[in-house]
Amino acid sequence: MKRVIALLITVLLLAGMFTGCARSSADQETGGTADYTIGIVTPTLSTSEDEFRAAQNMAEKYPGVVKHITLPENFSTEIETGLSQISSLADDPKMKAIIVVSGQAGLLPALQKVEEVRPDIITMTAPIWDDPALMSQYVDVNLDTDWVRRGETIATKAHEMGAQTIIHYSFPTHLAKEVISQRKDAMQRTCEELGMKWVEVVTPDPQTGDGTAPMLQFLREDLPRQIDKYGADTNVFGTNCPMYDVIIDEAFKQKFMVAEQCCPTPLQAYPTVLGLEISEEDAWNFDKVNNMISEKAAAAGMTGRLGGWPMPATVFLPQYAVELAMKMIEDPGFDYKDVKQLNQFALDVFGYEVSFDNFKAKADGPAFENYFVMIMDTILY
Amino acid sequence: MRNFNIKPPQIIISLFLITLVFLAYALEMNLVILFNESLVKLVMNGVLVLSLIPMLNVGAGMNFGLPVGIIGGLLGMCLAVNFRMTGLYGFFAALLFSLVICAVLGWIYGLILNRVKGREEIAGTFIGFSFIPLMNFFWTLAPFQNREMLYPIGGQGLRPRISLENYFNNILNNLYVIRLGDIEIPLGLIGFFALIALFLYWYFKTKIGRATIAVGENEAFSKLSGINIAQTRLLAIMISTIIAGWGICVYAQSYGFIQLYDEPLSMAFPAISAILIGGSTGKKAFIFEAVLGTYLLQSMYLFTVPIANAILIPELTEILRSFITYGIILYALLVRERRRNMV
Amino acid sequence: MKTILEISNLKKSYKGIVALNNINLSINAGEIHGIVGANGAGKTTLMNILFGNPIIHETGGYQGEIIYQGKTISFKNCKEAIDNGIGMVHQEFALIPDMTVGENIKLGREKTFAFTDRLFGRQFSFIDRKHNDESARQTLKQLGISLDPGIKIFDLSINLRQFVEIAREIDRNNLKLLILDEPTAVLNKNDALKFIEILRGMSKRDIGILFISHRLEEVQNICDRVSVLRDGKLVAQYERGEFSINTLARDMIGHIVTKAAAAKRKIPPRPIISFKHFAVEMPGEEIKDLDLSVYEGEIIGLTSLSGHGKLALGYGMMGIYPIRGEVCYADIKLLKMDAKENILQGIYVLPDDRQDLGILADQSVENNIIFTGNQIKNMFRKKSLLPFSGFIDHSQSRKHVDKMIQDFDIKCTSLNQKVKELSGGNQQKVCIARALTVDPRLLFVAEPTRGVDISAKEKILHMLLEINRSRNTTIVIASSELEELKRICDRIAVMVEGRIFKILSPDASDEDFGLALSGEGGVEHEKF
Amino acid sequence: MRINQQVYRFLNSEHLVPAVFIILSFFAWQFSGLSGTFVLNQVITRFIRDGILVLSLIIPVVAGMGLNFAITVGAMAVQTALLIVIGYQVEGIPGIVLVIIMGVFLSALLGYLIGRILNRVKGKEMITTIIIGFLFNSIYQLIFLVGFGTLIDVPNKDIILTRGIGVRNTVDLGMYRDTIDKLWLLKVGGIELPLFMILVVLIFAGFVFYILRTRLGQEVKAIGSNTETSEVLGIDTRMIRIKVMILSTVLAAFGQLAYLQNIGMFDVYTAHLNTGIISCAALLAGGASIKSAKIRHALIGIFLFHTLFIVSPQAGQNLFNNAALGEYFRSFVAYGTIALALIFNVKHENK
Repeated sequence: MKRVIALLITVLLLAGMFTGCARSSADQETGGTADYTIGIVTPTLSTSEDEFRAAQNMAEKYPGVVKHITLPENFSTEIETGLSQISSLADDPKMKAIIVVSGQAGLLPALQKVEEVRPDIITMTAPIWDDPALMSQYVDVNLDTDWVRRGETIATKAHEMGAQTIIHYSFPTHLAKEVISQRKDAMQRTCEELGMKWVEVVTPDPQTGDGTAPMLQFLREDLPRQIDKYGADTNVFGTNCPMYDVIIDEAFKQKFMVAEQCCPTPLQAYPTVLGLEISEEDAWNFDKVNNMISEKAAAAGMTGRLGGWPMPATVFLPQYAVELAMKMIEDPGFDYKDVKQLNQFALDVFGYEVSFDNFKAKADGPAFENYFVMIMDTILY
Repeated sequence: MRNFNIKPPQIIISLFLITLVFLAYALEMNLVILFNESLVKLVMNGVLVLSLIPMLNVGAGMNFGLPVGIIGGLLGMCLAVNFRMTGLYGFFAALLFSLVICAVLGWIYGLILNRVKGREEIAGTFIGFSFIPLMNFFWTLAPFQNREMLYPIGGQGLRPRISLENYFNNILNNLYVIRLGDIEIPLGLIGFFALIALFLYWYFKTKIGRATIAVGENEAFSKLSGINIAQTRLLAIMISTIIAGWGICVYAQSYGFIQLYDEPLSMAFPAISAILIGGSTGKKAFIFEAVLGTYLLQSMYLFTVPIANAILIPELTEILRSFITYGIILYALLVRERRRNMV
Repeated sequence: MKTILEISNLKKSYKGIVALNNINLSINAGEIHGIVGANGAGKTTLMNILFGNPIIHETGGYQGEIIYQGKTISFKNCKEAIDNGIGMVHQEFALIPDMTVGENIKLGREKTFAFTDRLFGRQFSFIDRKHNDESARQTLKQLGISLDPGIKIFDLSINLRQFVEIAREIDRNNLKLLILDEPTAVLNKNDALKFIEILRGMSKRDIGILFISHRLEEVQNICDRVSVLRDGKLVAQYERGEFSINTLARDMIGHIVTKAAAAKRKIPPRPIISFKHFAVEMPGEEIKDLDLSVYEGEIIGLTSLSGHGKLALGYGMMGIYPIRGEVCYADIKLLKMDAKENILQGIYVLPDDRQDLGILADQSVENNIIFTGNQIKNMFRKKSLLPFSGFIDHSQSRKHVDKMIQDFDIKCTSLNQKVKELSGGNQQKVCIARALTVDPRLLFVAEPTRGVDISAKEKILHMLLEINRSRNTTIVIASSELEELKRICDRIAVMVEGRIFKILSPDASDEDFGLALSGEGGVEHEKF
Repeated sequence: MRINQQVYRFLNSEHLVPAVFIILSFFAWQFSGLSGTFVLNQVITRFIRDGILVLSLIIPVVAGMGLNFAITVGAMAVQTALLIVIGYQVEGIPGIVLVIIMGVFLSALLGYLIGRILNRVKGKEMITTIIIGFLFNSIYQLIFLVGFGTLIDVPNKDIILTRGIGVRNTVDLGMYRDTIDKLWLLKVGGIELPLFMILVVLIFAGFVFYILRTRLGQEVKAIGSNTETSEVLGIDTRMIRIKVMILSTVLAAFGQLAYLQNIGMFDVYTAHLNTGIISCAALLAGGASIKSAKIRHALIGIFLFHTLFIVSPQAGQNLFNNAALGEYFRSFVAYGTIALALIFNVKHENK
């Protein structure tokens, strides 16, 4: 029996070796129009639809060039698989750029590995949440929304909308992340400068405990309590995307404000909460979705109390990253370290006003020259 | 008749809770609102805790395979939402669908557990773990038509969270609410809970119910007395599964969302620790213990977070909570086995 | 000859029940000392004390003194006993089935590579397998067996396992005292002879041997001295040649003044149930080939030494253990043993293991008494609007239970008291009351008076007689209490090795019973 | 009847699971479109990364205690040691030595504790180890998320969050990365063989092999086969079970150290969470059962299980044209393997 097993392994291995090789050579002939590929890694559909669909969209736009794969569903506990998923992209000899998109930490080792094995591949994050200093050191291009500055802008915007209080919801493992913790500090500072009340609440931790359910359940109970205490002119901010299903839902009931979500997007929470039925052809029509939200907001008397970005940052960044990677590969003269060029590129390709900036780990620290953070113009519903 | 002797976990949790109430009072929190919420939380989680009772009493141990029943309930609700059934009608349709689905799932689950007698707990854990990804396949591929349930962009596969706003959100919570001053008593919700508790009470009074308890207490005796052990166990496991399915329906209507994909996984541990806090030994459980335990545990959850936010290091609360949950389950395992060894 | 073991004034009781009383015993080096006694005579307790079984220590130790090789000893666990050179061959083999013969023989004394021994200490030194196997092979050879030490135990026959177990003890260099618990029980005649030869050889090496057996013939053949235990007391001690099989048998059973509780009667031989080549695979208590007809209306006793199958009959009837053979009940062949079906047919079984199988300890007296009747025969059901609800009609059931409590004098505070709070005797009465509730035609009872005090004992025996006389219920009592059987039975069947050895009248002499229990005195079934 | 028996025997044979894994992996690999070299390289990496963790499961199985899901506790022990050493900025070789010493000490202590607990829950060891893992996880969090920076002062501010309390999510192990992994690196075609690390894993395998063939090992086997009989034979079963847990936990600590240094990045709060389940599944995939495990099961299991793990996401994507499905398939394989092993083993045990 043992011998049979051994034989089986050998035969299968040999067979695989040959067929495997044959397959890759066949691929070469039928490749795409371009003679390179770009790999993009996103979370799974059920974890985060935006990034997944954005990447899928790019894969459809550039068939044969963009290759889209996903991270494990149960990400935090199965990092190992995530790592091998990323490095599997470097297995393709034509691979020229790898883009990793995930609101998670711990993927950096894979990119390091890629840099080590295939230094010719451009590595890009859009974004991952590892330590910024390390990311800047090991990854070619890092893109992200401007966490720290958003601490200021959100507070300012909430103030403009008329908020008296800002409530900040987060939980231990999130607060343990540098940028989130800095954003909170910035928000608190701005808030106090503008004379608003600052309330900080810690929710049950979805990453270490029993998943998101207890956290959301807590929000359900806590939001009415807080609004009861501080009044409806309160802006609520949560650091974790799933929170917004409850936050937006409660916002419609309690009439408080949400100036911006943690990942500002019309596609997060709104469709679920408002029961939007988005037809297939409208799937990428953000203006239409925004209008639908505005209508519902008006119907609920919430006009001007909800805000966001016109296009989801989580859709924009992955797509921008893909375009940027293609530009960098096709046009070696393009200076990706120049912020102005990046802004211009965004305007050229997407038609949105975007302002990129170099990220600084500390307010007075040095800027990282390959770590760019962006902010979009906001809209109000 | 039955003496509920007080055990260490109950004392610890009760003392903890009393301290919390005092703290809440000292911090000028609105105790009435907290009380109102504690009632809702009791029922919201209580049905799931009740669902553990038949399995415990038939000797199949703590149901770490709770996700099996929960998935049945989720499926039932998804069907109801898919056919756009709303209001009470929608909710009861969901209950009906889950009843059928859970009966089938429970039957299969019971057959498996009968095979692994004596190891139900560990087997249940992994049956739950492996059933989840299997169902994830289903959620992603199932041909549901209601676009409110589907991914907003892609149009195929169910969303991780489906809002019940337009269907039967809070349908029980808002049914026959009686207001006594500031105190709100949701009669409909509590009534539903009471009905299920009553059903269990009735079940254990019937002939088959008495046989169930006998099998759990002394399987060999029951066998000598001509009881069909396998069938009795199967029935108890099916009832457990069905009530678990209904439990998630009650939970979801109160919560406002149907939560799919990996969410059911995290429901088993809090439910189990609730019944243990109530004083169950993990070998046998009374309805009273389930209700008491759920109330203690959920009120503790309710109180800790706002209080700790006010006075303690915020992180501490969440960690302490998981510490208590697992600590109590471990305690129950130790005590139960020691008792068995002593007999 | 040197004395290696000196026991003086040894006393041991479990929860007030005396198991050993004032035992004085000495064993010399090179002596084969036989110990005989019926069940419950205290043999096992004596062995447990000598071998340091933790159960002795856990139940409060013992009184008296044991001097072993000149030192007073009191072992807390088996390891201490083994380290001190005491060996034991267990009746139900202490062998690890998943390990090889060699590993089993050498377990705990493996030869290891010397340098790892020095390097990592005893526990962590590497085993020299080849050397061990070779040494085990040699030891087996001493026993006259050539067996590959690489074979796993569960591939061996029972006979060979016994020899492996003995080889393990012989293999020990420090062995001074060997305790043998029914070592020849599983051996066939030839192997038993071979085995006895080995023992003789060992005794020549100055090893003291404590030989516990019920094969009186063997005891007579090989023992230098024999001690007879009865009811925890040492009743007789003989030197070789001083005794016969008959004297031993008489001493084992003792002289009992039998009160003839039941008048002698003639039961017409009309079988209510008959067994043909009936076998029950109950581990440790196997029935191998039972041929027996039970007559309608009689009380028949079933007795044997423990392990010979008397307890298995009831369990077999309820389908707890697999059975083979043919059973004819009330002229109908029972094809498969289904507890529910059998109860409906009028067969009921009260098990010997009351705590584990006989009661629902956490439930009330009432629930215990009515449980089976209610579950199987639908008795005491409330005739309510909902026919399927199956509630209990408590007015009906209470009446019944109250009557039972009165009739049988069950001492409880109320019918709601939990059964676990009752004494053993009253628990047994509850069990019998439950059986009565079902009103069986044929009742199997096992060890009805075990662990029960004297007054309850009398009551229970009366209950059984009463049931038999007034309801004409046929009763099969499996018991090791010969005296009690003699008082109430019409016939007593003695089982040996899973077969009916002899059916005796309750009037038969103690000697006859002693011989029959030991499997001596001819194989012919004596009819009377 | 005879055919039935043969089928039954086949279903219960230790070759069934590996055979299924081989076939599944092979087809998944074909659909994944990954090159053999890549898969092999990845599997070799997994082998040196997870090997010791899987090996740490063998001794408890042999002792009849089932799968030890509490190896996460060993992992946490070494992570604690690592954080302390980094926190107090002990660098270079002394740092590594200190990590090992502290890790071994801590894990031995915790192993002793687990052993004591498991002695009280004979027959329910597996579910208990799962709960123990969760419980220790919350204690671990308590120490590093709350304790560090408040009760415990840490000189190395780089690993502490800017607010001064709690350790960061990720700690870089750059100084340990690519040191021993690259030792004796042999390249055969595109395949990289880090001979030194392979040797290290094999040494640990040898260690387990050695332990099982010492006097202690014989006693472990004996109590695994039959506890009561072993007691009668003079074996102190409770002590042996405690020793088994100590050994397993210490081995797990070494395993986690190998894992972390290979990844080179240390996710403080999540790195240990899945070690138990993945390792157990790998062991079972190699043909072990919860009653019997051999070193070859561990070594074969890592290869088979991780091959499927590596190729199945891509295969799922290519096959169903849906990236999520491969992912679900993968996690189903992990948990399903254990569930099936539990279900089928019980029949086997009651033979």
